[in-house]
Amino acid sequence: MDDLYREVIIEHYKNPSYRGKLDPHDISFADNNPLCGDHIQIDLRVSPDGVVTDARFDGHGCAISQASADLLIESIIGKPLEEVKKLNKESVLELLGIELGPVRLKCALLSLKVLKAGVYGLQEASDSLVE
Amino acid sequence: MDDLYREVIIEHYKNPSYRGKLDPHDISFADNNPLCGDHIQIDLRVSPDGVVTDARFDGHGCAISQASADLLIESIIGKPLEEVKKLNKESVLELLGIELGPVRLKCALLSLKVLKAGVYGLQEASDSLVE
Amino acid sequence: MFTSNDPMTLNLIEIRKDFPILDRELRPGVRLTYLDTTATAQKPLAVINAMDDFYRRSNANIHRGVHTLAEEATTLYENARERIAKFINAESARQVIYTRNTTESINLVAYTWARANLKPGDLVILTEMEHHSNLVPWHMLQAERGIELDFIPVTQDGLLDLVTYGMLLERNPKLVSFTHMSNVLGTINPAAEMIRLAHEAGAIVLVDGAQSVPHLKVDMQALDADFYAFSAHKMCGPTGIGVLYGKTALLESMPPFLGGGDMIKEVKLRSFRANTLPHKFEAGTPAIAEAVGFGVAVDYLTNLGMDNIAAHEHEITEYALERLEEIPGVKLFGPSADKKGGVASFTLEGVHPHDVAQILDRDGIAVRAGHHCAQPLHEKFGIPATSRASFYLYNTKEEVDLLVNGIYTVKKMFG
Amino acid sequence: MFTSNDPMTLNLIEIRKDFPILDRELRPGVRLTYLDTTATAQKPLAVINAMDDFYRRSNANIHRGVHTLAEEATTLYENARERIAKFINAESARQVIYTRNTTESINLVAYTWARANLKPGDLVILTEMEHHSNLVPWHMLQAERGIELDFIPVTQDGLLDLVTYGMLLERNPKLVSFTHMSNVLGTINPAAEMIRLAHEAGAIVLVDGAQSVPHLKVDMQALDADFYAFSAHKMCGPTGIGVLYGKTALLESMPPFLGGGDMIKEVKLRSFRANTLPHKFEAGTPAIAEAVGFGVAVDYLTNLGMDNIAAHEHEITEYALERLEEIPGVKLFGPSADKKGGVASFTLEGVHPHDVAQILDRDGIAVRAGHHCAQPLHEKFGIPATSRASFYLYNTKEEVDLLVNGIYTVKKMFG
Ligand SMILES: Cc1ncc(COP(=O)(O)O)c(C=O)c1O
Ligand SMILES: Cc1ncc(COP(=O)(O)O)c(C=O)c1O
Repeated sequence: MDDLYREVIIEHYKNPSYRGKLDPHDISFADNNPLCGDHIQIDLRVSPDGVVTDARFDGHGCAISQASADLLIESIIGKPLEEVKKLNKESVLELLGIELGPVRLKCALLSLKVLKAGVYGLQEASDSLVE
Repeated sequence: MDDLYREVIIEHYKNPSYRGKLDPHDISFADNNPLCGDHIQIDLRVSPDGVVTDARFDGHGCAISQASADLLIESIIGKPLEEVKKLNKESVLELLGIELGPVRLKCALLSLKVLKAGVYGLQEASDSLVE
Repeated sequence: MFTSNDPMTLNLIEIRKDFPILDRELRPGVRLTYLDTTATAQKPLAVINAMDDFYRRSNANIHRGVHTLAEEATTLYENARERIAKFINAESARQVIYTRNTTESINLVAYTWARANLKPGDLVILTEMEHHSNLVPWHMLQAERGIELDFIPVTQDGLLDLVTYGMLLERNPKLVSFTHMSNVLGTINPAAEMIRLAHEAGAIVLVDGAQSVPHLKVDMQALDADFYAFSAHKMCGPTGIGVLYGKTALLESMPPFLGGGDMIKEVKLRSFRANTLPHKFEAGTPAIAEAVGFGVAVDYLTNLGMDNIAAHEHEITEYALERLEEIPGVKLFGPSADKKGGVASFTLEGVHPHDVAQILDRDGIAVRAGHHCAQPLHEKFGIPATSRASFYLYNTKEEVDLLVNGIYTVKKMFG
Repeated sequence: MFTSNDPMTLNLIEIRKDFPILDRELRPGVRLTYLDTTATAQKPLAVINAMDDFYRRSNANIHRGVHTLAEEATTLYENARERIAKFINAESARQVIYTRNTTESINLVAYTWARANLKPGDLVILTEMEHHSNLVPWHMLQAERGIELDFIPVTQDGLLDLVTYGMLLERNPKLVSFTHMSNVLGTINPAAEMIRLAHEAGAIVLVDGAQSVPHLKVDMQALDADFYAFSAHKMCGPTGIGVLYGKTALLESMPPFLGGGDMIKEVKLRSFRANTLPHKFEAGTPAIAEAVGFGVAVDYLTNLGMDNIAAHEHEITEYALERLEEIPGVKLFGPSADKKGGVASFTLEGVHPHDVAQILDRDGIAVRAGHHCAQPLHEKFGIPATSRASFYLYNTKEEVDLLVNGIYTVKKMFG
């Protein structure tokens, strides 16, 4: 519990490195967490051979959701889409370095859900994340 | 509890004195207890000055409902209708000489409910008996 | 009360210790003999304590809270759902919708799926042995919507007339809704076969599992029912909670039932978007402590083993039918023990069932008397009421003997 | 925790002993500070024990049984109803219908009275401060039936705009439905006056009493509401049970809601006759143990005295608002303490409410964060979420101090 607000999370929340929009972009998707109104939009640029060349997130919400978005974006730049598709709950929790109860998990996973929705299409994304 | 099936109740159930119908009659009314299917019909003859001159009950059901009907009929013959109207839950329980829980109370009071419905009209009767 | 060389697989001595109420003296010297499980089952300590503990330690509202108690309560509530889903072998916990009881589960289908899918003249097939809970919702829909109802008859020995069922299926029914096990006759209906036939005829199938889930191993994937309804209180769980199981695609296609908190994804002043399963059908603060208790009840049954429970009940029932049949004036209803669960409904010549039950109660023997919420079935058999003794995992042959002796006492009093 | 020369009329030291959960250590050295009663209240031992005892001694199904346990259970269930009726000063216990919660109570009115009485174009007046439970049922009816909805606006200081209400009433509404007390702003609406005006305009009135019945003395005969809805779990009672109060003539005129056992007088194969009140609206096995617990909760509140409870909450709330207001960056929502119940919803500049709640939780302080099932109200104020601390009969000023200190910790972390 006590490391739920590790320095790194507050730091990424207060001073995100990847907040913003990409124009032009190849993929863009947005969604929100109806429980708390958190909102995340993710823009991706993807090279012809399927590698994420640049990415940004935008939105508002709690420290967990915004920090995990920043960390997630950081982790996918330079990665092939095929690898991005393999990201899961555990990947995000590893990035955050914390454990989360069921309610906050939704905050942490919102950016992944948006990312996957962009990459895959909405239905599969939410199927793959249903707890 | 143990006197719930006092001799007198079983006796009135097995050998009722007032089972039957009256033809002609001045008042007749029937109802049933939906919980157990008990059914009671009561016929009354009433003199011009409002005295019950004769009465009978008919129907089927448990010992409590049938015995209380027989006892009730016995008690009202010769009484003015005004007195019959005053009969209540306690009058019947006194006739039976026992205490009853809420479910069996309905059995015991079925004949009174029918009697009052005949004398008063249905609505008032059920109002006056609602526990 | 139970001898140790008893052949049954369940250890009744130990099991009975789990149920505090079975030790109760109703009156000085009069111990409870509970033969009314078909109305509601008794609760083991594990279930009682789980709810007690919930209120003492973890009570909070669920889903929307981030504090420790809210997280704990949410986890407990949802874990129970998972265990219930596993217990009935549903594919996913999302198919398990918490309701108040079997009755609400059936009404939920009637209000949502049926009102969205049934037109005037559409045929719904029921049976003559249904509980009022699986009759009245359809009466209401008939009055409102002009659907047509028809009924699979019950034979004199208490079985469904499957030949007539076959003929009814030719009339292109939209829904077949029947009880897996009769609460009066004890009849276990051939649900899997009936469902297969209904599906071949293009109908959706709702099964009333109020009496089957507590007593038999039921497997949603093997049965292939579209909807399945049951109540916690009849299977060692608390009052106030039941389940509607449904096939995912069907549940997803249905409009919501009650509107309010938790069943929404988003609410604007003038519109809303419904939540995903199962929350879409769970409006407002649910029966949280009850879900926790329900989960523990399912664990309790799982530990004993549903096959062991069914075998035990079969043995008791066989014995009970044998002994009751010997009593002059007793008439039993329903099929033989091999076709039924632990229910013995009977009449005693010359004595009203209420009197039978009341006099048995003097010896602490709890049986039910009445129409058992199956008036049309009683009408069919030409009787207003029956007495019903029913048996569960905690009942013993000695209790059957007490029942039989009690009936002899009744006969003597009315003799 | 509480000093003996404290001026409050409630004896908090004794009261807190009644609630076992308040003693809980969430983590070593971290005691619970429960400030989330608006979501659900904690339960006193008397309530927990009453249900425990019910399952250990008296558990049986009700109404239809003649054996001792069935009689006992029926008496307990119906006696609780009488005490609840008395608690809200209903004329008769027949007007108290057991439901699952406030949400089901409101839906019951929407499904029965409203569907029987509202035509396309008929106006229903709600308010901008409604809980989703008093919005979504009407959204559903709007979609199905084409009724019209309009809303009494909420002013910036969190009160209902009664001038606009007066104008809305001129449009001949059929129903006015509003919350007696807001679960976000704490606003206590002038219900009696609003009901009187609605009646003068010829409308029926439904009041959402989820937050008022736990905290204020409510009197059905004085208020004159046509329908009134509340939940046990918010007033020291168990989950899984609530109440719909209604005027007798209205309830009698309404079609039944759910069909099944107990709500019938008679069932034939193809038709039924509905039972009398209140059973007509209680289909299937109800929440029996929960009704027993609810009755004891009402006794508990009655013994403390609703006026004393309200006075205590007022004092705490006044203090809390004062202390919170001092914190730089805290913005409070809702009216001043004299116009509201024990609710303090706020935002903290630069920190999301979820983070506030989560960091407070590290010190054992349970507050809620989110839209509190009132999304439109939050939208009105231009915020997605608030943090909400709420107070009940067991909360102390020391707990308010802990909250305030906790918020300073949050500020430091995010500073
Ligand atoms: C004002 C108000 N109305 C309705 C409700 C819904 O109550 P329940 O969830 O018990 O149905 C609540 C509780 O959250 C509330 O605060
Ligand atoms: C076959 C059957 N269906 C439905 C029900 C109704 O169950 P509940 O009262 O829990 O809704 C019962 C229980 O009495 C039953 O035996």
